Formats: sequence, structure tokens, C-alpha cells
Amino acid sequence: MASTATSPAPPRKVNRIGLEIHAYKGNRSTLCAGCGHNAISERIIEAFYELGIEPYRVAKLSGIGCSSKSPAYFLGTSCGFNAVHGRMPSIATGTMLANRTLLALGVSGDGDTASIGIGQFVHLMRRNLPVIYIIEDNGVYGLTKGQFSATADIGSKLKTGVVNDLPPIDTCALAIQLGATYVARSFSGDKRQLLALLEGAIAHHGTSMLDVISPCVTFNDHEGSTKSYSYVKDHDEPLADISFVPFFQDITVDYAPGTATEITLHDGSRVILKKLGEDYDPTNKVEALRVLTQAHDKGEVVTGLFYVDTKRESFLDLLNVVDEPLATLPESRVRPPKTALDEIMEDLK
Amino acid sequence: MASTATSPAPPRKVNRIGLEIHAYKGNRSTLCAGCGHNAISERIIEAFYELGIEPYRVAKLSGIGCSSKSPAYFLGTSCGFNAVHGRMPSIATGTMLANRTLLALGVSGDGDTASIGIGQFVHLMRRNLPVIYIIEDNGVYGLTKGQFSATADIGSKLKTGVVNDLPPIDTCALAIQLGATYVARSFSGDKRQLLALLEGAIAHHGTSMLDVISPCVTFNDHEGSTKSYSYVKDHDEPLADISFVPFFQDITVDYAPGTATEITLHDGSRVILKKLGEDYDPTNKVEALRVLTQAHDKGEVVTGLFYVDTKRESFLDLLNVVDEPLATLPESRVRPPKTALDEIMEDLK
Amino acid sequence: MATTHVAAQEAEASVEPQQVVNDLSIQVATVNGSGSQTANMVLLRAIFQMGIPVSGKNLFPSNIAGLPTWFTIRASKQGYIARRKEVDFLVAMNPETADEDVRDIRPGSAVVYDERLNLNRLRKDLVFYPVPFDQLVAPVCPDAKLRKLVRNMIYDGVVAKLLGVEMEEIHKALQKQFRKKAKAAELNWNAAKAGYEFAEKKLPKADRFYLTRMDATRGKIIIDGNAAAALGAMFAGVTVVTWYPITPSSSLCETLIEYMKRYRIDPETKKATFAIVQAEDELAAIGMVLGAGWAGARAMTSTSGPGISLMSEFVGLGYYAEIPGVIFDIQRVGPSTGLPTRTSQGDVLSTAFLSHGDTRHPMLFPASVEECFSMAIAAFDLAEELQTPVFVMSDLDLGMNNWMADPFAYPEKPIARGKVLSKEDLERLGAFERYRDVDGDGVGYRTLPGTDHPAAGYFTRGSGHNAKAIYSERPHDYTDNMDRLARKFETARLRVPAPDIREAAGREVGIIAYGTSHWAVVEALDQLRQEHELDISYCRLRAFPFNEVVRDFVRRHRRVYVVDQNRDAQMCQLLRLDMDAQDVKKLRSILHYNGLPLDARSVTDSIVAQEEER
Amino acid sequence: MATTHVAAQEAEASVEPQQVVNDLSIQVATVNGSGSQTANMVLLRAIFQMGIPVSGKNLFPSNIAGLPTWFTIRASKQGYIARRKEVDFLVAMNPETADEDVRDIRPGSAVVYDERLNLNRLRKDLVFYPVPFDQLVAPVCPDAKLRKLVRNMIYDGVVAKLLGVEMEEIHKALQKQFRKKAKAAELNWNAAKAGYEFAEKKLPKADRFYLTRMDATRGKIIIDGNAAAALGAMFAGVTVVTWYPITPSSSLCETLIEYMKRYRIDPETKKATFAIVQAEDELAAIGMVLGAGWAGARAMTSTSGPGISLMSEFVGLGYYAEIPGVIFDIQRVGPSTGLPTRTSQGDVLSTAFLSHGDTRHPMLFPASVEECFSMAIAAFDLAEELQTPVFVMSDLDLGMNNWMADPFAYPEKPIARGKVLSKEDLERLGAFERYRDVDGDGVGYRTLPGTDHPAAGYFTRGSGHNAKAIYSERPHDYTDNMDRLARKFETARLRVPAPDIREAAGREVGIIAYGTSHWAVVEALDQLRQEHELDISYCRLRAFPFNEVVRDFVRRHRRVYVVDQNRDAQMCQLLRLDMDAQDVKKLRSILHYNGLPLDARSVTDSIVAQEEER
Ligand SMILES: Cc1ncc(C[n+]2csc(CCOP(=O)(O)OP(=O)(O)O)c2C)c(N)n1
Ligand SMILES: Cc1ncc(C[n+]2csc(CCOP(=O)(O)OP(=O)(O)O)c2C)c(N)n1
Ligand code: SF4
Ligand code: SF4
Ligand SMILES: [Mg+2]
Ligand SMILES: [Mg+2]
Repeated sequence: MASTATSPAPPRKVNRIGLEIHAYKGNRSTLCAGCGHNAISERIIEAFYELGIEPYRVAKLSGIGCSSKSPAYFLGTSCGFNAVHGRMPSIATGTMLANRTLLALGVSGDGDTASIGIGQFVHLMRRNLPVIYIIEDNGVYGLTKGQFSATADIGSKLKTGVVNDLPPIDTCALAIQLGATYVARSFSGDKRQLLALLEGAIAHHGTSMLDVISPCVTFNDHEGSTKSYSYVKDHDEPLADISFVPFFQDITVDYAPGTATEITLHDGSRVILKKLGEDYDPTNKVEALRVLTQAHDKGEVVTGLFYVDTKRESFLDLLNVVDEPLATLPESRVRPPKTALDEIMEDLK
Repeated sequence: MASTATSPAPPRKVNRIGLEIHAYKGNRSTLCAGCGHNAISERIIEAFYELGIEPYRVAKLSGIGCSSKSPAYFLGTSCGFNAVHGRMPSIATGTMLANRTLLALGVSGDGDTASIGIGQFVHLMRRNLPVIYIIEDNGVYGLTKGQFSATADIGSKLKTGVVNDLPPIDTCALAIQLGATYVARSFSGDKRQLLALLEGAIAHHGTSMLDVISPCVTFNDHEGSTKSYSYVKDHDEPLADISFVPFFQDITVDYAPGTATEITLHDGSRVILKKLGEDYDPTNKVEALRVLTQAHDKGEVVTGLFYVDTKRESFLDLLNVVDEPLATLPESRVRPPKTALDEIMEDLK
Repeated sequence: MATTHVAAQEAEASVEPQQVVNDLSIQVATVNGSGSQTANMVLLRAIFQMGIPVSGKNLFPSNIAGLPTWFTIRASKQGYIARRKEVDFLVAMNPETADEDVRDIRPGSAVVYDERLNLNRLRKDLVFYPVPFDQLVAPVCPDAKLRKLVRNMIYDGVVAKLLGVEMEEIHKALQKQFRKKAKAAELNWNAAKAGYEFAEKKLPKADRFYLTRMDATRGKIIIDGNAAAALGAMFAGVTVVTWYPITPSSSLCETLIEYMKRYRIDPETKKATFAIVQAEDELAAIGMVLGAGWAGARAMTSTSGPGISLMSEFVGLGYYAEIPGVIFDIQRVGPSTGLPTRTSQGDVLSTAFLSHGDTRHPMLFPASVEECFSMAIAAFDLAEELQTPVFVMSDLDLGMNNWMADPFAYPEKPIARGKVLSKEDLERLGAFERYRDVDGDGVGYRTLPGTDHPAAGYFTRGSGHNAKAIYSERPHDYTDNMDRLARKFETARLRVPAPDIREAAGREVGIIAYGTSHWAVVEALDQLRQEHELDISYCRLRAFPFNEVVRDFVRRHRRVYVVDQNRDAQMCQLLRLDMDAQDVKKLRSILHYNGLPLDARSVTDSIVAQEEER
Repeated sequence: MATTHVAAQEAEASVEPQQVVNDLSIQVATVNGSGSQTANMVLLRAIFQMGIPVSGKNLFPSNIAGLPTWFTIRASKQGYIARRKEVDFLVAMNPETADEDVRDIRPGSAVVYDERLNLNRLRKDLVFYPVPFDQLVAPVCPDAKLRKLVRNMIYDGVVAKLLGVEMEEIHKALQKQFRKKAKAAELNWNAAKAGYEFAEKKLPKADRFYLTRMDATRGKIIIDGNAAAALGAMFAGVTVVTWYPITPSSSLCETLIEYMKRYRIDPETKKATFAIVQAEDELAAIGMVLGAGWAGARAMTSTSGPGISLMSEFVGLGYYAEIPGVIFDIQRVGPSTGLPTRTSQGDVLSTAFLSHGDTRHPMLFPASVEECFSMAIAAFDLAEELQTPVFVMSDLDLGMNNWMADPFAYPEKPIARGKVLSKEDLERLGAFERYRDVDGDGVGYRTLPGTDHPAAGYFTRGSGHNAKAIYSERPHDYTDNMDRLARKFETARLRVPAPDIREAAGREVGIIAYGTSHWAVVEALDQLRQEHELDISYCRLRAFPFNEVVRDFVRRHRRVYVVDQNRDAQMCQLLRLDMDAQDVKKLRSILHYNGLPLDARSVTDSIVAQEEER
């Protein structure tokens, strides 16, 4: 029965660039068991695996918080930068300026973004820098033990009994108003929707802003908060079910034709929206803001792709930088010749 | 002909509290001749004079910029605080926390607010702190000699030839979305509208945000900018003409009845809106955002009172602080008695 | 399970057979989020209630649940409450670190552990007490979900039996901990008892550590430094509090909220005589403090290093525009993505000169929870008397750990609000000049906005003004103003709390320390006297700028060791800048910067080594 | 209009009848926004073109138009280009300050003024030249709106005639100033001529000041420090530039934009080999620099004090996370609402220790426009070689004023990009450890994101990691890392530019200065030698941390004067921290902090006074 011959290993499951899912994983998470952020990390792993993105091309950027720690838990071979609180956008901007061939994936929390970081958030959205900006949104400061952030719902109550009486900031409405070109909201537990939105964001050329409701099981899983798991499960009102069709695959998604809006992204890939109940057009900014404002006033959570604009030029296009990474241009291309200095000196005489 | 008897001085013109307009003036302006900011200072002087506000009750707060210098040029006997760049909102918040009986008048620039200061702006609006927040908006950094601010129009050109290619931030739309309860836009040259809006703001109880287009004659008076004097004169599209009726005066304004929307402010005073062309209801947030978003996309300047909400509680109400200024509560009310310390110590044993 | 005496690896760690009574460290190794804090506090309190001096230090990770954490209880009949490096009694609950935990302790120590971990395989020179936690917990806690929590109370019972902690005191401590939650108290009490009974039956005493009742804690309280500072602020009459959450500072304001809700609500109107605002960030928090201070409130914020950095620009404005405000800096290891849950005295130098331009700021350095209380009060008085931002430099060790202390004394002096002119003053004086140095102390008179007098108003800005607060760019107005500010800082030198000095006979060697280093230093001074016959003078700094007394201390000693819990000898550097030039060479540094609280042995060893090298 | 000799008020100001040739200061008093800058630059250039060493200093208010402003041109045959306190030739165009301007100057000086101001009523000991500007301007400038501007060129003509500036040089300078704007040049030229002709006819020379051609400026350039730094950055190969406008730093990046658009556009694709971004504030500017530096770009920002303060937290992260970046600090008087248009060296101390925690940063101190250029290049190399933020500490005087200089030398050394591992390196090595001190210099090897190798990726955070860049809170990993960072700072000590030393024979007295103080110091050294027979050694600091050479300098002198343009003796304090303890007592301070550039006489007087006091 004992055989010295090794039986051939079963064929490994790989993606289009020949990598196993393992290549997209990171360190073991040190977040709480059940934390929404972990589910998001899993979807990120899947999305990059499915699209077959080389991990070395990705730069993971974050601020500070439980959410901002999570980049250590996916894409372990990508470079990552866990910066300071609320300032991921500027780090992301610098990174993309230095090397436009990178795929910047920014991960932030609602405190990191909507409280201390709202200034940099506003200006990043305005620039439409090519970056995926994920807010892992739980309405609280997880890492500092559960104080309210600026996305906490009015009336929600901390374990300590403190009640929030300020209205939440709607980061999606802001992003749309400010100029982001791919703006969506999802829920960490909605595997299908989140994955599709992530894949769309990866393929989008410009700022993709994903606000992902991501329950903090330790500090915000209580009644009254829309960011708790139970609340979201009950009130989640999917606006549109989106399926992503990567451009390197055949279209295999099944959706009801005739009810679809198809959007072509910069790289040729397309996002298809399935209409749910109403005829939602994600290219209409005014309508997007209406939906969000009304939902906001009603305290409802609407999910889906609210707005997409594939035409607006990205910040890097506006800056007209060369196609190669600025970071590694050779000396000959970044130090003008002696004749240039001579000319300048002559002019100053 | 020569007479030693002094003829009785002509009766001085005074306001309802017996003060002459002079009492509302400040130092001579050191801004450029023709600067829109000077016109705004004049309207501020008029508004406080007309409403008969005691100058000592006013706290003038500002950031840094030509605009932020202007508080030195009105209400000379009021206290003023010219703070640091972009942080007037926090100074204003602290001031009002310390003394809720003050009338806080914050003056900022578009650079001071929309660039470096957007974070504090967002959170001030969200809190609905009782403060008048005036943006003297010229689309440029005046004091540092004319670089673009974040409200500069797309396509506008500096004297140096640099062209702005980022969309302007619409501070009114933001303020509405974030929770400010009195949001308007005007033009420094429109005496009547600006005065009425200012008087409404003074009477309003909550955050009043006035974005006043205020041309910089030195650095931004050129074609292509909506903040230049000529552009505004041509494109100004008054949304609604408002007249303010102070509660201590008889209603004397003439307006066409039947076309008016009347809003009662916290102190009992009312703002009356004259409809112009369309039936504009400033209590409808969704509609306000629609108007602004569409105007924004068209690059149009709409002026008037966009949104007002007289019901939302102010931040000080939410905090439930005593009516007297916290600043000057006597020791007996701020240092608990020895028995309190004893009780606490006992509990810690 | 038997103790095996082996040849000691290190001389001082040699195992002696005598009983060690009321002098030991217990270390409990768990994972955070497992609810062990309650069990640890109950154990600490029970020992305290037995009249034995204790201290407790929590070493926790920068995460919420699942990573290793250690709680160390030191009981010391001599009253030493500094951290001690050596562990005598280990409770090993965390499988992940258990091996290493066991490896690190001294021969002769004892280990209580979950029997499934088989730790006794690791060493022969320790006393091992295996406990079948799962078996014990099931009967006392039918709800399986709660068992993880309740397990911890079992080790309390085991330790109580093994060390001699009285079960009545455990019971009392449990009651105190759970207050009105009778059911939870009951559940935990049963668990503790189960542990106790198991140990009684199955774990014969084999180590040499004992706790027995003494009478050294009567009337004392247990409190952490942040709560003490919060109380200080409340009794200082603080009216405006702004904050942004950050470890290890958050609990200061969170505790303050609790106390203020209880003791600072107007009895008639039921309204608050204070405003506490969670700001959007630290820039806003300090801005609100300055706005409030300018408008006359007693205003404060609390933060840690990253927040201090963000406040730089505004604090400079506060210095130049002369606005009172109190800033608590609960120091931790920098930077943000550093070791936010580890202690440090790393902000001393940068805070002294915080902000661009010629700026410098008074700092107070509490060493104890009493001083957290009293210096909070002093800081508000100083800030208003000097019209400038004042820093209270605490640290994680002081702020977040529990400390034994005498009850705090009710403030004797009335609140000192500095030179503020009222409407009546102005009527008498007719006018005032905001920045005139009328009294020669560098401090001008101010008015508050809202003062009903036409001369009250003035315009506040940075340094661009003359004595009348009128805009000026004249060179002389500027230098006059700067010279007055320098004079004001000399006034600060006289007004800040003086150092605490214990003079040795010889006056040969001195030691200077501040903040939490104090506890290690006093113990080290005893060690040096007892073990090395070195009698050393001690100057405990309580504030910056330094009084003349500090210069005198350095003048009259030959060598002065300065203890810093940072890498760069930050306080030593400040002293170097301020001491007489010829005395600078007397200064030597003792540095400790691994994120753990300082221990006496490190100080002793460093001094002995440097004295020998000399 | 006649000169009246009166008894001199001060000894050294006594009026002598001899001619003074090529050694004078011209001060033009105008209001800002009146367009006098062009006239002033033309006058400066014309004198320069006559081969006479010149310097020009603009004293302007923090406003855009309407407030007083003064431009001072110093011509010095000895080549002194520091500010001189005394004015010899006043052009009084501003009615608001004219009286005071006239009152302040020395007896025997000359005043050109608008005749309507009647300034000759004020003093009898000056030479007065009244000019009917309105009368003269009308015929040369028919467009009334432009007359305010063109008036200024008239005083150029008047001054040219009176002092002997050659009109051809005025013409040449005008051409250069207006470049292609022929019409404007023509208009201004006519105005200058009108002034010249008026003076020729109506203003007989009555003062003793003359300018005559010499040959001391041949081949030299005129440039301001910000433009020079911009050129340095461009030739350093900067690729990412972020900035936020602030006086006096804005022109650095604004000039850089101009140059980069010209010299750094890819000839084939017409695309930019750089990105320049006006950030929303300084926090974003430094964040972008760190993001870009991390990703491998040569990244920089430029700011002034308030910006430096705002960057504190991020700079600390840069230190700990070891990210290159260059920060230009064009220092001004603090705080924001201070005197933003006045010069200062006030950020030295706070920048050295910027950010909470144990942080310290290399700083370079350019003294000249040449050094603005060369140190910009050095800063980029240092930042990448040391993997840390590096500061270039310029000031308003250097950055915004025009300075004469030799043409800049093209960099000899190739760009040094530090220890970066490529894909090929990794293939060879197999793996790498980001924070391992392989070379013993404290600097590890890094990879850039986007490197196509599975071992290239690593996770960057502050101090919470081990040598492999793996998350760690272990005390030893932390101290190891901190010790390596300290080692790296010792490496910086060796790598930064060495001081420039001129040794006096006696080695009794030394002077230490840095930055723009240099020009006053070299002149003061001459004064001290000539007037007081004091021969003093001079050590010009060029960087922090200080090399051993600086310590040696202090060691071998008895008394060392440290010149600081700030109140708090900031560089002297840094030296106090770093010199041998027994040498600290040698250090004395010379302080200058009124917002004006330092002058030689102040230095001389201060040294003489302190030497006498001794
Ligand atoms: C300048 C600064 N202030 C405060 C902190 C403390 N801090 C760390 S994480 C955090 C909040 C994180 O909240 P969020 O972004 O919502 O992330 P979550 O933990 O909820 O995922 C705060 C306030 C810090 N690190 N830096
Ligand atoms: C922290 C900081 N950064 C930069 C500056 C320089 N600064 C002064 S005013 C100003 C812009 C002002 O623009 P805006 O607010 O639009 O006012 P305006 O002058 O146009 O009225 C800037 C950038 C500063 N004072 N502080
Ligand atoms: S505390 Fe909340 S946000 Fe943080 S890891 Fe735990 S569940 Fe997630
Ligand atoms: S520069 Fe512009 S904003 Fe400033 S004072 Fe002049 S006109 Fe007004
Ligand atoms: Mg959160
Ligand atoms: Mg502006």
C-alpha cells in the first residue's frame, strides 16, 4: 500500500496571470472576529485575484484606525503605507504622482475620513486622482474604543450611554458633489455587490469612492445605529445590483436584458447596472444627489453605484505627466544639460 | 454777522439704541481700492447699525487673508480675533462655547475656507453653531498675490497665464448638505440683497453661511473668472430678492403680496422672499441642491437665500449649557463643594 | 509540579529558600478583549484591601482584541510602586506567549497555567501549578458564551489560595467592581470560589511567596492619573473642554464627562455649567480652546504626541496672542504608527519650543495621581495668570495605570483668573492698553469680549501690534513686544511649582528626575544606599521653566544624573540650555526608552556603572 | 536747497566734505502697489552694469497696495552687500512716511522728493532736491491712468543724473526688464530721460555722493534666493513638487514652475517629466511629498514657519518611517498674524526637533544665492542617501531679495539616489530586510512600490516594526530601531556640508554665524579689524547636525560669539547642546530680531561691547 512515488498534485486553481488566490492574501488579521473590515479584506483579495492584477503593481495606503490596519491583511506582497490619521489622501496623491503606473488602493475609516480627514478627502475627490478610496464605515472610532465618528447616525447610542445628536456626513453625496467619478456604497456582508463594485472601481480611471458599511462588532453593534450588523441587514435597500464584466473575460454574468444600463470604463471594461424597482441612471448627478439627500433625511441606507463619469480627465492627465513613473526617470531626463544652465545664467547677467 | 452763540447741532441720526453709524465703523481699510471686501464691510456696518445691535456684543473672528483682515475695518469697538489660516471655525466655536450671549461674526476668504479650511468649515456647518460665516469669495488668494483657490472657476486664467482646471467647490451646496440652517449667496456689489441677507443672518439662530462673491480687483479681475466684477455683473442671476423685516420695526418694505414666502426666524423676525420667475421654496433642501448643482455644472452664479431651517436646534442647545456666559460663572458655580470631593474620594477607597 | 532548585544563572537571581512576604510581582498574561481586566483589578484591590501597598501596570497592544497583553501587580511592604522587571508569580493564560513568558522569568518563580499548555515541560527551576480551567468553568457558568470571561476569575481564586489573599477581600473587591450588577458579581464570585477550592484541594503550596495583611493602605484611594487629572480640571472650575480621542489620553476627557454630568449640572435649571465637545481633530480642539480662552472660559484639551504636533501652529499663536489654555499631553511612544500603547516622556523637548518663531511654553510634570489633580488646578491658574498655553505633561504609565494614593486635598486657594478688566474697572480707568507691561511682570491686562464698555474692545492678532493692540510692523514695536514676552517667561519661572528636593549629606552626586520616573528613582536611591553605600541627593522637577532652585541644586553637586524616559535625553537637554555654563559638564544622562515604565534596577545599575567608569 | 553743515549729532555721522565714491545707500520710499519695483530694479541693474557691487533690499508690508514700502540699494566698492542701517540718498515718494523718512537719515544725506511735499522745511542739514513729478510725467505719458506707474521712472532719471549713473545703462536695464514689451520700455525710457533732463537743468549737484564705473561685477548674475533654489531643485532632478502659497516662500515654487515648463518638458511627447501641485494646505503638501518620496520620486515642498508647524506630525512620520523629502523653509517672523513680510531665523530650534517623540532632522543653511542652488542639490542627495526629510533653511532676506553672484556651477556629481534595490538586485539577493543596518551607517536598503519581484513589497509604518518591517511592539525591536536611527543621525553629521572656516591668527575670539548673517559678519570682521584691531576667527555653519569641525573650532577659541537673527539664540542653543560640556561657557550670543536684515554695525557694536565688558 505504501508507495514511494508522489502522486501528481491536483491542478492548482490560478487566475489569468497564473497566480493562486494565496498570492493575494496578507498576514493574519488582528482585528476582532466578526469585524466587517475583515469581510472587506476578503472581497479585496477576491477582486484582485479575479481581475488578475499583479500584486506588485498595487500600493496600499491607509491612515490610522482598525480599518487602516487592514491593508496588512491582504495583498501581502504589495507595498503598503500605514501613514498618519486622516491623511491617506495626500499620501495616495504623492504616490500616484511619483508613479502613475501603480494602482493605488486607499483604505480609511469613517473617523479617519469624515472627522479628522475630511479636508484631504474633499480635495482628493475634487482632483479625481486615479485611486480607489474605500471607507470602512462603522460610525465609530474602533481603535480608540468606540467614540462617535462624523458618520454616526443621529440618535445612536454608545455602550457608555452617550447619544449622538449631530447628523452624519454622507461621504457619497460629498464625493459626487466634489467631482469623484465613481461613487458607490455597499455593505461588508453583501459579498456579491461589494465584489462587483470593487472590480468596477479597479477598472475605473479616476477617483473611485466606496463607502462600505462595515459593522464594528465590538463597539457599534447595538440598536439605533445604522452601522450595526442587524440594522443593515434589515434596512439595506439595494438601489441597483451591479455585476462587473472584466474586459479580459467573456461576458458570463446573467442579468435581465432590457433593464440594464451599460457603462464603458476607461480601460474598455464595462459595468452593467440592473435596475431595481426604479429607473436609476448613474450618470445623472442631480438625481444621485436627490436619492442620497432624501435617503439621508430619512435615515435610510441606500447601496449601489450612485454615480459614474467616465469622461472627466483624471488629475494625472490634467498634469500632463509622462507615461513612465516619474520616480525612476533616468538622470538624463530629469537633469537638464549644462547648456540649459548656461542659457539661464546668461539671462540673469 | 459774527455770533458767539453756538447754533444747536443738527439732530444726529441714530439707530434704535441711540448710536450713530460712526459707532459701527472701524479703522481705515488697507485693502486695495475697489476691493469687493470693502463693500462687504460697509454692508456689515449698515446691517448692525440698522438692527441696532450693541457693538460690544459682537465678536469678530477671522482666519488669514485680505478678507480676514477686514474685521479691523468695521465695528471698531467690538473685540476681534485674527487667528490662523483656515481655522476661524474652531476659534468661533470656542468663543461661542465660552459666551453664548455673544454674536459671533466670522469672516473668511475662499482660500481660507475652501482650501486649507474646508475641514473646519464642514464640521462647523454640521454643528449648526450660532455664528454668521461670511466667505468673501474672489476665487484667488489675494494676500499671497493671486494664486487659485478651490473656488476658482474651471478655465479661469491667472495674470501669469496659469489656467485652473479643477472644478470649484460650491460652499453653499456643501453647507446645505452638511446641516447649516441659513445658506445664501450674494455679490459684494449688490447692496440691497447683501444687506437683507446679512440682516437675516444676524437674526437667525444657528449657522448662517453667506458666500459673497467679492471681486479681487488686483488679481482676479480678468475674463474667464466668475469672480471678476464684470463677469458677475453680466451673469448674476438673482434667484430671489429678499427683504428683511426686523422684529423691532414696523413692516415697511414694499413687495408684491401673493408671491411671497415668509419665514419666521428664531427671534421672531421674519425673512420674506420675493419670487423671481420661479417658485422657489427655501425650505426644500433637495430643491436647493438641485438648483445649485445645475448652476454649478453650467458655471452659473445664482444668488439669494437657498436654504433656511428655523427648527433645527443649535449646537449650544444640544449641549444644554446654562444661559449665562460660561466664561464668567462665579467660582461657586464651577467648583463643586468639598463634600463632592469627599464623596468621590470615598468611592475610590 | 515540584520545585527544582537549579544553579542560578545570574548571581542576583539565585533562589533562596526563605519565605518572601508582601514583596512580589504577579504577572497575568492574557489576550486583550478576553475580559481579564476585571479579574486583574479585583486581585489588585483585594491585596490593597489587605493593607498591602500595591501597584498595577497594564501592558497592552495597539489593537482591540486577540493580541497579547500583560498585567503586572506589584505588592511591596516597603511601599515601592514602580515597575519591577522581575516576575515572581506568573499566570499564563495566553497560549501564544506562554512559552516565552515562562522562559523569561527568574528561577524559583511560580507559574499558574492552563494545564493543556503543558508548560511544565519548559523548565525545571520553577514551581508549576496547572489548572484545568475548562473543567472548572463549566459548572459555574452554564452559558458557554460567557465562559471565556469567567475563566479569568478562576485564576483569581487560585492565586488567592496560593498567595494567601483573603477571599472576603476578593468578594468585597468584586462587589465594588460590579456595583449594581448583582448577577455578574455572583457569577464571578462562584468562579473565584471554584478556583480557590480547586487550589485548596489540588495545588499544594510549593513556592515561597506569601501575602499577609498589614496596615499600610488605610484611607488610601486607587485611581488612574487620567481620572485624577479630570477631577483636578473639574475642581479647577473648567468650563470648556474639547478633545479628540487618542490613546492614552481619551480616558481623561471620558472620565471628566462622567464627573461633570454628576457634579456640574446647575441644580435649578438642570443645565450644564460646562461644555464638552468632541472636536473633529486636534487642530479644531486647540482652536476651540483658544477661542474659548480668549472669550474668558477656563478651557482645556487633552491629547498625546500626534495631537501635540498638530497643535503646533495654534499653540504658537496662543503664545504670541497671549491666550490662556491648558493642554494635557498624556505622552506615549511616537509617532502615530509607532507604539501608541507604550509609555514615554518623549514630547518634552518639542513641546518646550512648540511652534515656529521664538516660542516657549510652561510645562508641569506630575509624578503621581495627587499631582495630576493638583497640577491640573495649578495649570488653569497659571494659564490665566500668565495668559499663555500651559502644558501638563503626564504619560501613559501615569494616566492609564492604577495608582494608590492619599485622598486628594480640596483646593485651598480660590480660583485665580488673572488680570481681567471688568466693565467697572474700565469705568474707573477710562481706557486700557492690552499689551502694556503695567506691573513689570510682562503680563498685560485684558478684557473679555462682551464687556459692555466702549473701551473694552481690542483686536487680537499675533506679534504684529504695539502695546495698544494696534496693527504695527514697526521694528521697535516688535522687539518691545518680544522682550516683554521674554520677561513674562521669567515671571513663569517664579510662578511654576518648585522642584521637590531631598538633599543627601555629601552633596557629591545628585539625581534629577521628573514625572513617573520618580517611583523608580526613590526605590533606586534606597538600593544605592543599601547596596552601594551611595547617598545621593534628589531633585524632582515639577515644571519648566526651571526655578533658580534647580540651578542651585546643580551648582552645589559635583555630578548630576538626569533621568529621562526617552532616547534623546530631552530633559537633560533642556537643563543643558538653562544651567550655568560651567555646570553643564556636571550633567549625565540615564536613559530608558523601550516603551515600558522605568524600573529602579535600571536606574541603580546605570548610576553604579557611570560612577565606576568615572 | 543748499547744503547746510551742522554739528554732527553722532560722532561717526559727522559730515565730511570729501566726495564719497561708490559707497552709498539709496533708499526709495513709496507705497506698495504703486509699481515702483520696476524703477528700483532698473536702478539697481544700471549700477550693477557699471561694474559696481550692489545689493537691493525690499522692505514691504503685509498687504497688497497702499501701505508704505522701502527699497534700499547699496552700492559698495568693497563689495559689501549686507544691509546698511544708514541712508545716504533718500527718494521720498510716499507722503505718509516722508516726514519720518527725512527725520531718520544722517546729516549730509540727500533727499529727492516731490516738491509738493515741501520736505525741505524739515531739516537744515540735508541736501534737498525737489522734483515736480506731476509736471514732468504729463508730457511723457498721455494716458493719465498710467502716470502713477511712470512717475517712478522719473526718479530713476533724476537719481542717475545726480549720482552719475550712466543713462545707457538705465536704458539697457530697462530693455532687460521689459523684454519684449517694447512700448512699455519706450514709455518708461522717456520718463527716465525726462527726469534726467530736469535734473540736468534744475538740480545742481550739492551732495557728496558719486557713482563711477568700476569692474567688479563682470560675468556676475543677479538673482533672488528663491529663484536660485528653484534652479537647484530643477538641476537636482526634482520630479514631484507640492506647495501651498505663503510669503516669502511662494516665489520659489512659482519660479520653479516657469523653469520647469521651459526645461523639463519631454521633447518627444511634450509631456512633463515632473508634477507640480498646489496643495490644499501644508499638511497635504508634506503628505504628498512623503507619498512621492516613499514611491521613489525626488519630492519637495517649500513653505515658511506656519507651514513648518503644520507639517510637524508628518515630518515625524518621515523621520521614523525613513522617507526622503526636501523641505525649504523660507523663514519669516512668527506667528501667522505676526510680521509675515519680515525676515528672521526663527525656526531653527523648533525645526531641529520638529514633531513629538525622539526626532531630529538635518538642516542646511544657505548664506548666498549660490548656496541656495548648490544646497538644494545637496539636500536631495542627502534626503535620499539618508532616507529622511531634509530642511533647507533660507529666509525672507535671502529668498526674496536680489543678490549679486557668480554664475552657478553645473553639478559635477551625478544624482545620488541612495540605497534602492531594483528588481535585478532582488533577483541576485533573493530577499531583503528593510530596516537591517547592513552597512553600519544606520541606513537600510529600500525598494520602491511597483518593483516587479515578490520579495519587493514591504509594509511601511512608524516605529512599530522590527528589522524586517514586520509589525512589532517588542521593547527590543523598538530600542534597536531607535538606536539605529540615532546611528543614522551620526552618519548625517559626516555627510552634511562642512562649515566654512576662516581662522584668525590669535585664536582668542571666534564668531559663529549662518545663513544671511554671513554678509553682515564678513563686513563686521573688517570693521573689527580696522576700527578695533580685533582679529577674529569665523566659522560659518552650513548644516545641522554639526560636524566635529565645529566642536574643534569652539575648542580652540576662548570666546565664541554666535550670531542669531532671533530672540532666543536658537542656533546658540543647538550649539550649547552639542559642544563639549566644558566649552559651553565659551558661547556668547549676538541677537538681532527686529525683522530687518542684520547689518554689520550691529554685530561690531555687540562684540565690542561684550569684549569690553569681559
Ligand atoms: C492625530 C491623531 N489623533 C488621534 C489618533 C488616535 N486614533 C487612532 S485611530 C482613531 C480613530 C479611528 O477611527 P476610524 O477611522 O473610524 O477607524 P476604525 O477603527 O473605526 O476602523 C483615532 C482617533 C491618532 N492616531 N492620531
Ligand atoms: C498656514 C498658512 N499657510 C499659508 C499662509 C499664507 N496665506 C496668507 S493669506 C492666504 C490666502 C488667502 O486667500 P483667501 O482666504 O482667499 O483671502 P483673500 O486674500 O483672497 O481675501 C495664504 C495662503 C498662512 N498665513 N498660513
Ligand atoms: S474594534 Fe470594531 S472596528 Fe476595530 S477590529 Fe474590533 S470590530 Fe473591527
Ligand atoms: S489683493 Fe485683491 S483681495 Fe486683496 S485687498 Fe487687493 S483687491 Fe482685495
Ligand atoms: Mg470607524
Ligand atoms: Mg480669496
